[in-house]
Amino acid sequence: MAGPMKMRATLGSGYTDVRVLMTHPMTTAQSNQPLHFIQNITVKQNGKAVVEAQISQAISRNPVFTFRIKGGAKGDKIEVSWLDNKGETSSIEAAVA
Amino acid sequence: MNNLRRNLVAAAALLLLKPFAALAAAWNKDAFGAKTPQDALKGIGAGNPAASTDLVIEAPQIAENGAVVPIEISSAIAGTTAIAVIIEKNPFPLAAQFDFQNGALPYVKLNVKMNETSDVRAVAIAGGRQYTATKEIKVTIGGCGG
Amino acid sequence: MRGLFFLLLALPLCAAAQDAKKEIEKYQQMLGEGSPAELWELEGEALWKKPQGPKNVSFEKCDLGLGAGKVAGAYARLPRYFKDTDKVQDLESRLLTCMTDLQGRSLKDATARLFGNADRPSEMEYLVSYVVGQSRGHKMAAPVSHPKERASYELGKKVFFYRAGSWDFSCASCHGEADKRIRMQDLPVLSDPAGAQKAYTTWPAYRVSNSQLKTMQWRINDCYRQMRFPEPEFASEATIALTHYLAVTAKGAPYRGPGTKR
Amino acid sequence: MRMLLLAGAFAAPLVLAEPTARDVQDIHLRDFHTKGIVKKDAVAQDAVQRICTMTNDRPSAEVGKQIETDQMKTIAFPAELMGDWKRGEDIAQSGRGMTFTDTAGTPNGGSCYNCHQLAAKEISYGTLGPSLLGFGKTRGAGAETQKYVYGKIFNAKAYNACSQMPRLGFSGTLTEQQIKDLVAYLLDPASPVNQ
Repeated sequence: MAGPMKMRATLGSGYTDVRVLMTHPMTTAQSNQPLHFIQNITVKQNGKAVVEAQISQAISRNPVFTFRIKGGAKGDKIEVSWLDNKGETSSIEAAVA
Repeated sequence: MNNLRRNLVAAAALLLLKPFAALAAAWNKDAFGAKTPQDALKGIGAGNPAASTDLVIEAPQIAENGAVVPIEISSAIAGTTAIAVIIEKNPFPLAAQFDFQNGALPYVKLNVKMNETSDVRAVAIAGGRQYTATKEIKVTIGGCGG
Repeated sequence: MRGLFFLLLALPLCAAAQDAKKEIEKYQQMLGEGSPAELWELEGEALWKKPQGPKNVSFEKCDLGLGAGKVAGAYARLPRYFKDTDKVQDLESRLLTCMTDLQGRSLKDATARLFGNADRPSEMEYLVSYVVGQSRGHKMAAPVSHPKERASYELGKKVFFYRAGSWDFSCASCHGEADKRIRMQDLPVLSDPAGAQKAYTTWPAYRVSNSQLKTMQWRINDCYRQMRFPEPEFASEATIALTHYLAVTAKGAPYRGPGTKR
Repeated sequence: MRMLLLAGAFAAPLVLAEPTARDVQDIHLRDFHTKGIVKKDAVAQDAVQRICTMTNDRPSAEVGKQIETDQMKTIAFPAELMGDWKRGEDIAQSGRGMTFTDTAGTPNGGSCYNCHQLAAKEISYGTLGPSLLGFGKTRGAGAETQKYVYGKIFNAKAYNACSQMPRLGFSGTLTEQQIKDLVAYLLDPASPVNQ
């Protein structure tokens, strides 16, 4: 079952650290369940795409990613969204703390 | 220009023009469907990458559970615009590819599934050239603890 | 001379074992850093605040020992004696009380689905995740001052060392001796404060083997399963006493959960 | 039946040690229930389990001896003790069986690697029991050693009254043939344990 996301965007030394958690089954072709996995992830900073990811069934269930963006400031708007092979999507938005 | 880059550029272009769902088109079906690491490399346009020590895979050498193997990849190669992760012995070796732009650092931390003990290969694209590094991760049989 | 020969032979083996231990620790550390456990806390918080049952009230008035609705630090002081039920209760048992007494639900409804799965976690698992997360950083301080608390602790100790089942195991069979492991898994000595602190403060935990957050009651249930015992009753006196014994033995250590496990 | 085996030893001074042992058992009998193939009765202690619990696994020399003598009587040694080490390896690796989620029909494992190091190539081994790496290489595969290994696996309490090792034959976990295969896994010079 695809469900809620959670994100924390914090300032590191010289970069913004974006940690994002996704609820998703990420089933594989080996399991007996229908194939269901996230294929695309987009990370945006203040509306501009910074990371574009394509992922496979080899990403663990309930995916967790950390990305880094150079510089950044408190209050920057970070948005992460995903799209899976069934066309389901989800997104989350947070300000850099 | 290689396929990985081309696909990612296409993805970025689509994003500007169409709703998010259109991104489905930007999923590299051939590369993700490849059944050997060689075909996966070819699929992302990195048929013969050069070994680089500036591409670093940070991961435990032993994983207690292949269902979740944490990996951190960072590239110190100037101008790195993409990183791909290939798990050589997985049935479909290509696990992910990340395109970095507009100030994103060539860094990612993720959890991958590993079918068995295998080399994990990172591929970086910088200035149209391909670089690679590998690390072996042993997947052990677990007991009942934890 | 012969001693030296053996030493030389033994060295690479020892080094390999040391390296393996170090790498497994690294695996566990990285696993914790990339843990989805927070997702369960988030969902649990929403459930905590959701009005439910015939009385249509949320858990926000649930008394976990520090007063109605006080969640911060409550888990670090459980199990404990509760006057209204005249019993020592652990978190799960107390949540059941809130479901029945506060929300007016039947016990049958409250206990219908205690252990969930990755596709559909249980209400109990979500609630537990939220509540324990609210004790992060709080020092473990399960009380043993009330006579019933003392009795519970003493019973728990007996339960810990009780050998039975087709394989003659007790908890101490695996958790009684220092520096032992099952397969690659290190086994904490749970009758020892250092071991209990390390283990107890990282449960409940997200288990990657199950892709799911697991409660302490589940941990105990699954230990007994692997000990080849019959199944313990959820939130029974024996399991609460055992939890109480472990919690008291772990006292003083800051709570670090929900943890992340293999 | 199991309870009767030690009736003699049970009447010894031990009964004084813990007056609440019966209460603790009663609480277990109340708080555990039958599930799947594991019956509730399994949570009641037999005499060995009770004596070991009451004495913190350190019975007096006399009582320990009595337990070992009684337990030795449970072992019927087959004429031929060496089975197939290849099958033995699978049994040593497998930790399946006897839990309340197992089904009756599937073959049980010995869970050997959970507690022992055996073959050098298997790095995922437990340390609750002693390392058995090269066991046959150092001890040989003579008749006495074969008998010891068979007996120890069948009923470890016949050799050490309060051993933490399960009585794998006595409890019905492993069959006679499976134990023979494990004897071969430990002793056969061709087994990876001895490579």
